[in-house]
Amino acid sequence: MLSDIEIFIGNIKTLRVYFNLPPIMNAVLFLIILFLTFLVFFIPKAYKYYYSLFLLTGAVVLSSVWCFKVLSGSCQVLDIHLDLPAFGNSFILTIDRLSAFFIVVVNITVFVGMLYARGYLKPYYPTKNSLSFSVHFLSYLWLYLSMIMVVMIRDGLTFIIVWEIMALSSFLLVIFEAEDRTILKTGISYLIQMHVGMFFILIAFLVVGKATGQMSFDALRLYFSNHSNFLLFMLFFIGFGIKAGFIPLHTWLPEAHPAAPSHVSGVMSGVMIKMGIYGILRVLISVQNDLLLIGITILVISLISGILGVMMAIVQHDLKRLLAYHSIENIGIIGIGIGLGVIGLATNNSMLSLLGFSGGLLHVLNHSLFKSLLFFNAGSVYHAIHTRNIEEMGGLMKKMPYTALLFLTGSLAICGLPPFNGFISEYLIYLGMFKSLSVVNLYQSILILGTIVGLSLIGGLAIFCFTKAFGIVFLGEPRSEKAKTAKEVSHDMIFPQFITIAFIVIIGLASVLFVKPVFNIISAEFTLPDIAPFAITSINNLTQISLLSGIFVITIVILLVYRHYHLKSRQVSYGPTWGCGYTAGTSKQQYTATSYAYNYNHIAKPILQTKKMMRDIREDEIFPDERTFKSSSDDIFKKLLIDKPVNWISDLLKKISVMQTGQIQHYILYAFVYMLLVFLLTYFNII
Amino acid sequence: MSIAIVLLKNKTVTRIITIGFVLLHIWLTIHCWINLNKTELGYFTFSSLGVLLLAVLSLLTIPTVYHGFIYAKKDEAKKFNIYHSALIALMTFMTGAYLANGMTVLWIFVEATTLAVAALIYHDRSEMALEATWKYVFICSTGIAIAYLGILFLGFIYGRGDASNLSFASLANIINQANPLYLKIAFVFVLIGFSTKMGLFPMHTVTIDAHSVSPPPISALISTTLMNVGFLAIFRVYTLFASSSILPFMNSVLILSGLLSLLIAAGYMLKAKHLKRMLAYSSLENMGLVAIAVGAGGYGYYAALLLLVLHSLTKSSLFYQMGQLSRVLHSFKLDECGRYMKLYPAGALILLLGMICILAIPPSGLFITEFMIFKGLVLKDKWFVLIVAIILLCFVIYAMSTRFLHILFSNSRNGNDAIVPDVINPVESVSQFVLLGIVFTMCFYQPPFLVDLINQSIALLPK
Amino acid sequence: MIGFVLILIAAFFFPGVIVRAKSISSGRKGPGIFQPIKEIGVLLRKGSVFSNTTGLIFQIAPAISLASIVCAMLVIPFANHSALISFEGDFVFFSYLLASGKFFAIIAALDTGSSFEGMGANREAFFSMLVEPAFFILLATFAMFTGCTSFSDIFSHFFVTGNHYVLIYSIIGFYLFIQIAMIENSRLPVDDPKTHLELTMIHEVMILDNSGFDKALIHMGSYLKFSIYGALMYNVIVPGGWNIFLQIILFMTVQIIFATIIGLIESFRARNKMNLNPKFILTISSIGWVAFVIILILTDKLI
Amino acid sequence: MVNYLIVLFAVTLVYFASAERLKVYIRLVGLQGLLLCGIAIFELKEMNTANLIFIAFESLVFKAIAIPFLLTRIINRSGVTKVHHLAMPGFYSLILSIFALLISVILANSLINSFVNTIYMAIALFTLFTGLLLIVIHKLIISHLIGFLVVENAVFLFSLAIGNKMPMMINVGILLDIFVGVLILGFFGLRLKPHTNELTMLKD
Repeated sequence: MLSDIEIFIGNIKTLRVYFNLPPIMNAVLFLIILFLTFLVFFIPKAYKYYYSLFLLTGAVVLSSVWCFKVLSGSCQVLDIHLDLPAFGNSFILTIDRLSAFFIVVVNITVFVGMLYARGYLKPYYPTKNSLSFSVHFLSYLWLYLSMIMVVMIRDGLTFIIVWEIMALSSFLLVIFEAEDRTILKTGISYLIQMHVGMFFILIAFLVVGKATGQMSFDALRLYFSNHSNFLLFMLFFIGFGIKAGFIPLHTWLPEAHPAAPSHVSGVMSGVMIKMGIYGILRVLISVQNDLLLIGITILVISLISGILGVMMAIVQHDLKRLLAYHSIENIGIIGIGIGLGVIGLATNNSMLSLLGFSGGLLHVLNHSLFKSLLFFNAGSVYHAIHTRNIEEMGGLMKKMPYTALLFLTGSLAICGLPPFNGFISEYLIYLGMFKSLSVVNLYQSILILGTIVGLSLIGGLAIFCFTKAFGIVFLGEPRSEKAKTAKEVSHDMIFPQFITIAFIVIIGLASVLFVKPVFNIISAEFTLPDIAPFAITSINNLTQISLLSGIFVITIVILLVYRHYHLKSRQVSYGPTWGCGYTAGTSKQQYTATSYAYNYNHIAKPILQTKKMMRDIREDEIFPDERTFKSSSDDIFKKLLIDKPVNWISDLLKKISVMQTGQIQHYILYAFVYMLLVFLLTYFNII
Repeated sequence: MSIAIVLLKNKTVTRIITIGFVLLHIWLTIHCWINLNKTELGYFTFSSLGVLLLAVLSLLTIPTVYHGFIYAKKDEAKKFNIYHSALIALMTFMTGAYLANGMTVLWIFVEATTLAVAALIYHDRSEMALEATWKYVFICSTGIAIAYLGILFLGFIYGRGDASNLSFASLANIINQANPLYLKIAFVFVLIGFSTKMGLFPMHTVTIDAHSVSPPPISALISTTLMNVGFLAIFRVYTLFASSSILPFMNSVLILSGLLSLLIAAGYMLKAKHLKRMLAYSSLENMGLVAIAVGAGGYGYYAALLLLVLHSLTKSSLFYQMGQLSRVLHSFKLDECGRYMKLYPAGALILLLGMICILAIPPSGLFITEFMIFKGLVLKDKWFVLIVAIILLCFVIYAMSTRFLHILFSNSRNGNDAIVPDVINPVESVSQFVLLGIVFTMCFYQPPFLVDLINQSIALLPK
Repeated sequence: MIGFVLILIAAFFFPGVIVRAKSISSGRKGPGIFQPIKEIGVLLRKGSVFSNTTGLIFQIAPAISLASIVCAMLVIPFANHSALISFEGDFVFFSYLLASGKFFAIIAALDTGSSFEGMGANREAFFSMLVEPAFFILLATFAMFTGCTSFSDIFSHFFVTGNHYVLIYSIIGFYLFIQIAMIENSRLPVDDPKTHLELTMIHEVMILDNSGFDKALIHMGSYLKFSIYGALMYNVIVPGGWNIFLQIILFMTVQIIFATIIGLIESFRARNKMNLNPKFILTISSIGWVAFVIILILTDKLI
Repeated sequence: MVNYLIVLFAVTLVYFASAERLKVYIRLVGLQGLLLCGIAIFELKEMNTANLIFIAFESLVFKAIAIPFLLTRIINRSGVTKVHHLAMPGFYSLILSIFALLISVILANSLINSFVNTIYMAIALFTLFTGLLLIVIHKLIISHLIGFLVVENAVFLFSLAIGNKMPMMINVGILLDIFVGVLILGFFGLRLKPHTNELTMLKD
């Protein structure tokens, strides 16, 4: 494979001559962009979008150039010193292969999202004032910049700062429609949970700093070499996991994504939660012992996230909420890949590591693509009918064919069905597991078989969920007036998504092109011994898959073409759907989302606690009046982990506020009590 | 000078004199800065800490006076003049307190500030103002009396005729052979006494009441520079005793009152209904952090001073903004405020940025200080304090952001759609933007002179 | 190649055999073996009727599902003659390919906007979701047993290990394959294709609205699926490396036996209650786990 | 001689705890002023005369005359005579004051110091506690005022304790006196309605 990669690199090296900036130029350009972003406040309202698009393009191009430099192997690690005369301490942006990969992921989605935003934001121009737009665009730019800086910065304090800037800017993006109190509440709870996560990371870094004297990712290796790895790793894992949305740390995710505007939720769910994955990987690189324990922990948590995530997704009626839960599921899949990789490291099973890590990493890219695509289309649907409730949709495929096709592609990809990209990453993970089944010992084999079952179950559930989503939203008859009058959204919302589609299809059909660099990254970051043979065989398998997928597509085309001419020669007539003799059916008689999930709910009830709201018909009711049926499922983890303790503590705190009685003698009393307290504490040597 | 204002009945003259005073003050600051650590008039030493806080003060004089002009525009000449004379007096006393080199002199100036503040709180002659003033004066003087006892205890351990003004320099020598019990009592008394000024638990209560009635520019001073005065007094004594055996005791006492302050602040903010009171509680929270920082020691000292400076800048700009907000929304009641984003965008931006700053969310400079505090705590293995503080901080953030953002975006519950806001020229908010801008820059870059000043002021303390 | 052809041939008479077995066991003479194929011919000659509700999905779905099945055939080996296309983990591709075919079948059913077909779609999705793990467990155990990860390698190495207990194992494999095939093709006991009531159908109700060419495609698809699973069973129970003609004969016999078994089951037992099906399918997965334990013993991991 | 005065002073304090009528309070305040004046004269013999006279004058004028006078005016204006609205019955306040006495004695005993007369220390602490107690257990503003005046006296006593060492201290204490006497009493005492006890508009 190395030879193949040489060739691969060779092709890129030829390109490289075009982008050869002197290093100082990089820094200067980057800083210029950073400072230009603030001018968005002074641009007239109508041009703000174009201005920020211009800046974004500049940043994307610049960072892509850097990634090219690194991925093409021209330099292993690219250091960019942002030292200004004004700033005493210089920030150093370090781009190694991992960072470069994530930058590529971020660039694609954020750019497409910006293009999509133009159409999406149009209706808001009359109602919102110029300031809110400035804030929105500024936050969007800074979300992007902070994300690429997160993957480039190694120093602990600076990392935390940009990490939090990321959270802050995304928060400002979420509350774009903050006139709605619920959205505002959601945004705030999101901000708080992000802050909590930040505190975890902060403490983890402080522990490292205390032990090694310096706070940075590079110091981790030193720390891990002579301290217990598991605890510190768990600190990091919780901190990053809150961002990534592993169950049970996911509680912010299904709330924030529906609240945000669609281009934002696309970016957030597509790439921002991946920053958590990046952090975990970055920490894992330097972990040295306790590997098996860590790997199993990650694996189990990810399995739970994957299965529960999709299980909860099925019962949602809010389209974007459903997608949000699917993000949890996909994070689970990525986590499974990473966990397997770690287990591979622990058992010197470098093949498992290679396939696991690469599967996870590639799924990061894939998920960013199709999830953003799905969110964009959910946004288009919302634009068309101004509701996110699936039960009010239906028959939209006739009204908005492009959106429907895009959504269909996204669904197929997210279900991991060939010939689309989702399959490739899942295949890599499967392959790793199946190949290592025969070599590992008893317990690991049980673990791995369990994972296989879980992964296949996830696949099945995903299909179940997306047949429901696509079928109920786009097929059948319209279920409400809104859906009847829907119109296809404007082209500037449609076309940007074809960029994403292109990537999805290319990864699906020409997977080798993307898997090779990923293999490269993994083998470079986690120094894996003698993996060349595995890599080569996997590459061959992938070529076979591409071939077979190609055949699949061709067969379909042939069949359809044949069918076309076949039907031409026969007579084709149209009529109503077969109603089993009952011809006066209405659109209400269709299968709804709820009924579609009915028998599933039967077995999933103990986990999901779906609640039904309905009145039964009493016996003495001869002519039953109108009945309504409503079913909802609430997130058990949110109740247990967030609501209950928070309410408890805040009630406790509120009790304190009786102290401000407004009576002087009480105020003096406090001084007394305090003196007494200090006296007692001192007397009993507590302080 | 202030007396002159009282005598003269003319507004414009007052204005001129005030501006003259501001210029004078700035000149004084520069003067002190140039000859650092010199002693003048026997009672004043330009110690680096004093100069640092003095610089903050004279940075704030300009916007304070400016907004004061706007605020008191409609008042008749007498009120106007009293206001400004008291303002000048307050600033002078605070300056004196910053530069005082003896415990007694410091104490005198602190006591004097109470007078000036009382006059200012009472500016609008309402029942509430009267009540607030009464409480403020009463509690403050009680506190000051207690502090005075603390100083007397210092005197006891000292007890010799010469240098009877208890100058820090002369005290520093004999701390070691003193009876630690005396020191402890003295410290506790001083802490409790000056906590009235610093707005720290246990005597935080009156400052908060004062905020809800006093004119916004004055609140800006009360909750920033005046608090610095209180902190300075406590910190001087702390520095004095730091060399003695009771350092751990002092640390734990400070952490205790810091945590209690945080607790109370968090508790109140969850229920706060009055905007300025909420800001007052956030000052309480920040002072609690300062106390914890000093208690943590090590990095904490630096963090404490930096936090003090940045908090002064942020909080004052927020209070100036409150002044403008009251002109737009005609109310500080949270139920009656709303849609500020639409009514006065520039102000809304200030509120947003100010919120980010005061909550120490990066890229606010306060985050750096918070970070250093945690670092200090971790290095000292004070895990319990760390965790409790973090939890409380999260609640503070929740409470404060909820209220601010509702004011910014959502419609008020009682519906303020009817009100007609007077149009404010965004230029009036420039000063606030500048202050917040400074705070944001501090996150990435602290100018060397600042770092030097802080390091000099904590040079005596054990690392 | 040879496997591909054989499966095609088997597909021709497979449904006929089922029908024949059923009719004989119920004391009738029954139609000729090739009757179903003739019916397909009839369908092909006919025109089509489409519902007004349906759209593009409904038109393309049958073709896609058939294509998926045809491509799935490509990875099926015959004894130790490896398949046309064979690579590590090809059975993952196999099952996901079938899944994508099923995906389209389901949304096509939803496209009609009929409540019956929605029901069928739901059940199809639900049951195939449940049966997915069983298939994977079985294949995983194969992979563990042989240390290979592609159909061809697995089946060519299946009997090579001289261990005689392998027979127990191949029987279990055979059984599991039968059950999985039943569910995948929605026959008894999970689903009764000949039921007269839409409410109780699964697969049939999904294709109520298909007619003519599309229906023909769907039928071909299901027949091919049968013979594919038949081929898998053959590979499980018959060692490779015997005489090729003998093997071909054995292959056909296995297919016929499989078909007769289906016919007999359908004539002698009733369909499950619909809400018992999940339990039934999960039992299959659990039997898969039993198989896994057996493998642990066979590979001396569990002493 | 000094000690007798001091003991007398202590007695007044106990009486404070038990007294019910404001008039009594005022008389007590005046009496304390006189006592303090006496103490000052006896204690600070070896100080230079001018300062001594000043202090004596101050304590006489302010503590013994001016403040009681102002208080009387206030009471006449508001017409409250009895200290009702006790937060707790007088009985307990008496007990508390005894406790305060004991505590302060113990504390003073543990604070023996070559510069300070221990009796001073004890009584001064006692005074401080009594003053704070007065503030805490009464609801009436006027009683708060009186309590504060007692705290004042405590401070004065303290400063006398080391007065001959550092007269500066005493002067500062006197400054406090003037400040309080003039500002609190003269301004607020007359402006506020001192018989009101619900100054509780400002609270959460």
